[in-house]
Amino acid sequence: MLTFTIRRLVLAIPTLLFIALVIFLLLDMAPGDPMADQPLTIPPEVREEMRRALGLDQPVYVRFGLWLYQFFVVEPLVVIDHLFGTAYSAGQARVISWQFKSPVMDIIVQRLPQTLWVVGSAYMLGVLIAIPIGIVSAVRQYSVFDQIGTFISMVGFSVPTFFTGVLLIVIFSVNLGWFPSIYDTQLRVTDWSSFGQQVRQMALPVFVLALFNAAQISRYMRASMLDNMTQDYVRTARAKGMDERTVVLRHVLRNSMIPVVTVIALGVPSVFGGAIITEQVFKVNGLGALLITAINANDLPMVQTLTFIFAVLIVLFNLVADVLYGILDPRIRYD
Amino acid sequence: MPDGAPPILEVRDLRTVFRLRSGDVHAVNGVSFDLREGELLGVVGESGSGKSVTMMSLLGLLPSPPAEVLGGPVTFEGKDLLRAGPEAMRAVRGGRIGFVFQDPMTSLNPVFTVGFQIMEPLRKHLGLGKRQARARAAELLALVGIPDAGRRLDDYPHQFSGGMRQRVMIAIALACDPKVLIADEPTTALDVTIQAQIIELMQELRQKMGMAVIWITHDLGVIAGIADRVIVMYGGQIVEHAPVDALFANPRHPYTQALLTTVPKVQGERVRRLAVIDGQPPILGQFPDECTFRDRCPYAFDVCHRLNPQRYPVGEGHDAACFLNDPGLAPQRPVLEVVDG
Amino acid sequence: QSTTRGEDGNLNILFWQAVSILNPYLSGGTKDVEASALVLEPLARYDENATLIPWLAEEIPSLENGGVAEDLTSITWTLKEGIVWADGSPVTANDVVFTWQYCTAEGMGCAQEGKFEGVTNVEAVDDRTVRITFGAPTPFPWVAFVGGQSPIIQAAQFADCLGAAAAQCTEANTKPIGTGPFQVTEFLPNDVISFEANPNYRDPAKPAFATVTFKGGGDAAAAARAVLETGEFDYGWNLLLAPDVLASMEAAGQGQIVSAFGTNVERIEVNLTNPSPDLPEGERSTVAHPHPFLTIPEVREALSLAIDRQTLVDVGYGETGRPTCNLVPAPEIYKSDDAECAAAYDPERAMQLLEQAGFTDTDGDGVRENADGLRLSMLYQTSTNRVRQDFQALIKEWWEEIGFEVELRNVDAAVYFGGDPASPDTIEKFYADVEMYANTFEGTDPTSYLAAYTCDKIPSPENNWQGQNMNRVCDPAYEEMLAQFQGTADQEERSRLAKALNSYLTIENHIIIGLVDRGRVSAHSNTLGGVRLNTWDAELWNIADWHRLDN
Amino acid sequence: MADATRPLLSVRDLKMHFPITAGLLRRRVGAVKAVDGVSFDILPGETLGLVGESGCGKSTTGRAVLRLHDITSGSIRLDGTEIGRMSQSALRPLRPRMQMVFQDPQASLDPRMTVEAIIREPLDEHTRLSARHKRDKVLELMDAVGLNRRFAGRFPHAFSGGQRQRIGIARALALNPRLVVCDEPIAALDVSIQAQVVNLLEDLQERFGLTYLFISHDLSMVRHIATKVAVMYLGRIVELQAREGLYRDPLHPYTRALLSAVNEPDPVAARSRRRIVLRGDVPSPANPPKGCNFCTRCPDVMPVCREVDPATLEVGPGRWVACHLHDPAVMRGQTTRPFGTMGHRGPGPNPAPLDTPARSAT
Amino acid sequence: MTDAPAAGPSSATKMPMPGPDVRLAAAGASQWKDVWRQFRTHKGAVLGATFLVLVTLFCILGPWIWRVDPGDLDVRNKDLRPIYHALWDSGAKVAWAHPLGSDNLGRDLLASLIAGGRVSLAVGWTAMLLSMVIGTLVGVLAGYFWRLDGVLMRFTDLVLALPLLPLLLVMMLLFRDSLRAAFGPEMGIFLLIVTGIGITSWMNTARIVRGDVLALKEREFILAARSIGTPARRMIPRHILPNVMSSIMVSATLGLASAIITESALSFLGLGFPSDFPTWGKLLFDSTDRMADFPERVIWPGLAISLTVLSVNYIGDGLRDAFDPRIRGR
Ligand SMILES: Nc1ncnc2c1ncn2[C@@H]1O[C@H](COP(=O)(O)OP(=O)(O)OP(=O)(O)O)[C@@H](O)[C@H]1O
Ligand SMILES: Nc1ncnc2c1ncn2[C@@H]1O[C@H](COP(=O)(O)OP(=O)(O)OP(=O)(O)O)[C@@H](O)[C@H]1O
Ligand SMILES: [Mg+2]
Ligand SMILES: [Mg+2]
Repeated sequence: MLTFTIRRLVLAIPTLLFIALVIFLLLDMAPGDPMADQPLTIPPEVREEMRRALGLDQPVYVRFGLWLYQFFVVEPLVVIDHLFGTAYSAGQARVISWQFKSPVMDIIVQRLPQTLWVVGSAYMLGVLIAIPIGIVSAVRQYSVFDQIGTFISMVGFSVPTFFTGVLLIVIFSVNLGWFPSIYDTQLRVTDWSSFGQQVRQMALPVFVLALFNAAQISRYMRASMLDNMTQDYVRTARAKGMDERTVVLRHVLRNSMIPVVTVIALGVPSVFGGAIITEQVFKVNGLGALLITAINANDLPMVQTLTFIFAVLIVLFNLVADVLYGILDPRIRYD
Repeated sequence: MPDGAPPILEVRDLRTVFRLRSGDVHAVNGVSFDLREGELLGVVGESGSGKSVTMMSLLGLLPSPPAEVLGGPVTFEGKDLLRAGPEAMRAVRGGRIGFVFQDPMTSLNPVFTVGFQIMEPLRKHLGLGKRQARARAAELLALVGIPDAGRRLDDYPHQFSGGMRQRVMIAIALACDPKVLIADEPTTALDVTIQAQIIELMQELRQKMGMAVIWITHDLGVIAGIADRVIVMYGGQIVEHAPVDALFANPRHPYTQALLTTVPKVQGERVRRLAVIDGQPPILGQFPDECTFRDRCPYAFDVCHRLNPQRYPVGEGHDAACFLNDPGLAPQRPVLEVVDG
Repeated sequence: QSTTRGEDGNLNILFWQAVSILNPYLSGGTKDVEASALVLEPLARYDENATLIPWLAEEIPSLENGGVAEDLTSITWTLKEGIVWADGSPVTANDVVFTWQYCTAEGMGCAQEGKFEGVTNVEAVDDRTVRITFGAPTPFPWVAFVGGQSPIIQAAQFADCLGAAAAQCTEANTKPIGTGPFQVTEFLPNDVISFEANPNYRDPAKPAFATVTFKGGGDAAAAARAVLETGEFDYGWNLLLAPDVLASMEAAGQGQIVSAFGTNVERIEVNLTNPSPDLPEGERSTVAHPHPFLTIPEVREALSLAIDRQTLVDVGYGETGRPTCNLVPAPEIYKSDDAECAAAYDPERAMQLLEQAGFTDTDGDGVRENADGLRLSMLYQTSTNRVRQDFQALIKEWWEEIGFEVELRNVDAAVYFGGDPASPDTIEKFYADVEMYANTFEGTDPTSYLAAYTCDKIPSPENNWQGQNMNRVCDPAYEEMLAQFQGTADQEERSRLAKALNSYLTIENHIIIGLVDRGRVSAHSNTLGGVRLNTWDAELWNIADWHRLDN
Repeated sequence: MADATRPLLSVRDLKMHFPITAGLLRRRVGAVKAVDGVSFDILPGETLGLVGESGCGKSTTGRAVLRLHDITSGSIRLDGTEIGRMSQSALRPLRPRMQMVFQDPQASLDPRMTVEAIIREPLDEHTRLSARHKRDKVLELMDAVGLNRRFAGRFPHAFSGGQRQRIGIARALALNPRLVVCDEPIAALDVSIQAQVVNLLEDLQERFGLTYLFISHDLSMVRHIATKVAVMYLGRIVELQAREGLYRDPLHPYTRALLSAVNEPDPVAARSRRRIVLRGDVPSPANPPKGCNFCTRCPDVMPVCREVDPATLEVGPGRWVACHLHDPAVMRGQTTRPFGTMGHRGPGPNPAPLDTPARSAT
Repeated sequence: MTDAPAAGPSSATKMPMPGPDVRLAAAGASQWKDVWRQFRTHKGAVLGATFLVLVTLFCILGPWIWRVDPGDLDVRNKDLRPIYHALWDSGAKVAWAHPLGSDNLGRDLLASLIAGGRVSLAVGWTAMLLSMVIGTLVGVLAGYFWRLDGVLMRFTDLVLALPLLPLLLVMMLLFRDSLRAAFGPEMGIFLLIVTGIGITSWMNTARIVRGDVLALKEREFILAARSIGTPARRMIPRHILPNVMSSIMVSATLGLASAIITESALSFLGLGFPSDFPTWGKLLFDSTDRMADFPERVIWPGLAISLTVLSVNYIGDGLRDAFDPRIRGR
């Protein structure tokens, strides 16, 4: 298992470098210019000057090389410096965002908490809702519960979040005034009341996203349960005199979770990708909002870094899914 | 031979229907038999004849829906199993009656250790603690002949060979000292040499523990070696029932006879050409009102197409469901030749 | 009115375009300039009536008080007495000089370089006096260090940030030390900025608020909702929403809408050159190929006449917009009389004009063509924005009624206004027949605005598509008039010439078809007092005076 | 038909090892020796039965002979042509001469193709007949295997197991092959159906002069159909004899164990019979024991068995066995009598011309 | 050859065999008929299919029945409420000319729904087909040729990591003018969007198909075809593709749904179709601001999207059951 993991990690390096290159070229080709949000009154010469200041006059390969160096050498050094108080990175230029004129990594680190809080807990909540729903729908296949569950999850899947989000705001923030419509990223949870506030402000976005996630995962769960319910070992468990609870919740569930857990793992990178639309609707300003504003502002270093981190996570969680499969399923042994 | 022993399991007129969207399937149609203490009852019949469904109906192991078990009673230790509550039924399953299934590869849960799977019924039925259960599980594994049993408790099923997995299945079935063991084709999936090991093991265990066994198979050879009495099933019905010697020496149902001739032998004269039973076994959309074997039967005559034969007694503990054995109809029909087994 | 600093607690401001930096020299973006107004201040500002008022300076220099040299080549400012930075150190003339050096340093890419155009030197005469020297006589010298775009920064803080190093000074760029009523405590780019009252602010009674939370993100509708409907925020900026939507939100009773008119005009620009994709790349939309029919004045006039500007206002802006034909809608002294043009919605006349120009619908497909078979078919582009798309739909309908064929295109704003020479979709490339956007000029002086319509400012492959003469106007008569305008200091004459220049482009020739004079719209909660919406400078210019009502 | 004494198929020292890779660089760390040095001949018109336990390499041998695997080493001569090293494309024209019938009649038929399309596929690949001709040929083949012509348009799932196996046989016969490898063609069928299929195979052999390599683990069925029988154990052929000899006088201890384990449907005989029950399981072909492959389970194991790999010797005309017990050279050096439990069953005359000294000592 | 046809007429009459093993069922029953028969027993699927057919017909035939141009601005009749609104609010501004009401520019909602449905469904179908084609191609090649497996699966990772928005922008930049010249403005942008959605949504299908092909390769009938000498170029269309069809169909139904949703998300992000080119997603998005005052403007397009996705999902369920021999007949 260990060698398998290491092997996959080693193989991932060239893949990721290639991905980085492709993303870079793609972004470079993309139309638009970091000057877009500057007022039209700025004279052309000034614009040209500003472009030069961003290094846009350099050829592509120089810029890509620089980015690679900064991302893989300078940024890790900064982390080391930060942890151990050393000064290896002193004087080295970091990856600087064009719109913020400050290091991309610092901003990403700043944004990470709210994304993890909102999108992450929505994902977890989605999973927590989805699994019991999937189990019950499978155990009572074609029952009323199953049909209603299917219906709700499909509606959750099919209604765009820009609509559900606004709908919830209109109902719960405007009319009922129960929850805030704007997320306060500066809220620090220090005591029960601030915790309550945090829960309240997370309630709406988390609900919108959780509905969406739960819809998908519960379908997987149901299918997986149905697959396993007809297996021979279930009959064995019954023949041993186990009660239905034990049969379903121990024997079937354990096996059904194997593919579902990998599906869940494969979905984790999307948590870090943030939820572009939901974040925008509730002004959570997490990584999704960061990415979309960076794209709109043509902030190439930011977009490049974010997408590349996303790619790393995708490759990584592909691996995690495989490893989890190996751990959960004793039959699979890599190497 | 436990000939006169009292029956511990009595099955009367058992019927099982699968109610499917595409229509009903009558898998078991009025099966009656009994099992005496300590005996080994062999059940033979070709695929789809209802052997497994019969046994699983007894213990309520069929998925319902679609399965519906009718008829009865099924008396075990004085209780009617078909009418017992779910709790009582669970106490019987695995506790008083053990079950071994055909396919050792899929019948064990792949994600739990073998030890855990053996300990489960021990803790449930005997209320053993973790330590005791583990000790007993190791004993059981050793009993079924797995070397180094204590250590192998922590292995997963896939780390065992097919034969060993079947031994584990047997260990699970025997865990709570059941009165009855139902073995549903326990050796069919195994190689001949391993099959021999399992058969030997079962005989040994039966002697040691003295339980009654129902052994389902489609291999007449296996039956010949181990059974005391034999039931032959066809189309969800018992077509012949006899002590083992009588069955092989004097089969009284055309199906049994044919079955005995289709199998080539490793000893004796090599037949130039194998005898065949033409056609296919039936799948019944309704309760059969006529003989289910009539389309493949070389002796079929008009009555066979009208009526479903009852089981005619033809000898001591020997009966066969064929009109050829009805003395009343005898004059009208061709003489039933007794084929030499 | 409050009398004690900080007694009104916290102020919540919502900018749906989030602030990314607090240094106007590194970003000309309105949102960034607005936010820095809380911290950084210029020498002088315009008030809501477009009057220049001294801010950090003692008084406005003028010819009369001798602050402006007779030959119009220099201007001398004097700082107010005793002004200190938020860290307590005094503001000196050196800071002003440094600000100039900072913006004009090599490799800096200063966004406000235009403010210092023509400035040859800035020098400290003494601790409180600075003199700005121009290379040529400058009739309107109140540009540098005037208004929110060119505030004074602290030399000490930015000393190491000159030139290429500017972008690396994260701390200075996000937490500048200023003279304004507030100072930054926390800066999360594109998300939230926290301010607290500047303890060293020159007016001890101000600001009334102890802290400000400056939140960004979302869209205009959400911002309006948060101020007008849920009351979570005190101030929402730039609420570009359909009037009926705004009105129904305001009905919730939590807040009120404020609006004011400035120089922002939503207009249609007519391409005088041929954008046809059949032309080879490099020749599309260049003066080498005049437009087949938009060069005909009747056609352009017909386009203008077919537009019902009042309906546009009703649909898109309501109270916050008014019909206009002008390019320069304000201030009053420079504004041509466009009342007739703006009210003229006359499709009949438009059709007549087209007939006159020889365009009739001969083949009955609803589209006019002339004798040469030239069809009046146009591509009409604008940026992606809901109101603009509504306008497109309406105008398309009107134009099609008089016999044009119109294809619509909307381009992502980042691309449309991006100016990327590689992209075919920028306003400069103008690969369409007509395009719509809004533009404004800063301050009150339209000189450089009107100066854009000269031959040398035509974007073309030669100048890498830079330049603001989108229409490709190239008329010696116009340029002559412009030169006159630029050389005159006499107010009467300037006014006359500015109107003539404006009319030439709009009312007379319909090269620029003005649509709506767009007011700025913001909203504040009913409990917030002191808001005076200013379109001539930063909206938050007088935030030191804002206070809580009825607490 | 060619010379009846020249083998149609001649296999020499066939090896088929599946590599096991491991480690960071996927280096090859070992091999599953599925087939490890197998030699046999099949004469035209003959049926060679190949028996052995699950996993001993029967199927792999069958597939390797048809070059469905790229073999590790050895020689395969079909009708005098060496095909062991041929490329797949060069092999294509030879494919019509050798065909295969598979174990699982369900799995070996494409569920999405009609019977006609299935039987026609070989014709499509190798002939240029017109559509009409092909259809005629398909219907003829269906007649030959006893399928009703009306069923040509049906899909496999609409047939019973026996009928499906007939479809598979018809497909194999479509190109008039000389050699047919039958890989457990009856294992998945019900007893009552098995006989039908075996009879059919026999009839077809007679009619078309086919040569069979008949793979099975059912010793009684092999006895019925095969003329020669090879017994495999862990990738090796341990014994190869004509049918009569093998069943009357099995030479290898493993063969004897196999035969004794067959359940005869005769309760009287069963009670008196003494089974040789082998202990333990078949070792993994990835890690075969040192010496004789069977030494871990052999009831007659000798010390030499754990050291030396026995050679395959012809102990009588057409009687080949790989066992030290039958190797005079080994037995001469043997001091203790090796035949522990085995004893010489029955007085049956040993047809081997040279009896081993060990045997004569009994 | 003695094996009489099992489904001889005599046995068929007396033993109707409707069991799970339909092997003996009516003569000539093809597999597709069988799937169809099975599909019919799934109530949800039939309902879904009916709805989908109706919606499709509504969108295709709608413009001939409801002859109002969705682009027509009728500013005097703007902000009309739907007719049914008059039932409880007699003061409501309604008109029979606009049965579902009109928007703030006076465009007819019913006509917009029809036109939007045409685009949304067309986007859904085409993007789904494209993504199925790519996904199947990659999946089959990766599964069948192990040499390609590594490369193609890494390629899949690459595409997974690609951000859709910049990709669409690049595509617009590179191809818009040539497409516009070749297909006209609306078709051109349609093709671009469809391609954009298609090429960023095939990865799941590819993974599933690859898994199926890997399993399929182990099946004996593939071996049988190889023993006949069938080369790969015929093996794939003849044996592999038909057998992965059921997985493809199931992921196709999901693909259709998510393509419709992606298109609506693009509207939200300001990419997508020109403004005078309604789609359900855009109608929904454009009306969110006014949803409190004019709920019908969000309810109708929202319902259209949801019900379409829901019905497509039920069809997928039905197809999966129908293709799965284990569930057949249950
Ligand atoms: N879950 C089920 N649903 C529907 N029909 C079933 C089910 N289980 C069994 N049957 C049907 O019941 C009949 C009897 O099946 P059963 O499994 O008892 O046969 P068997 O004699 O055990 O055969 P085998 O030797 O193959 O195990 C068959 O026709 C089968 O198709
Ligand atoms: N493609 C392969 N890769 C690796 N190992 C293989 C492969 N095919 C077969 N083997 C291994 O080779 C050995 C022989 O397999 P084979 O299928 O030939 O046995 P068999 O005698 O036909 O068994 P059965 O009776 O179960 O069909 C087994 O251990 C098997 O696991
Ligand atoms: Mg069974
Ligand atoms: Mg095999």
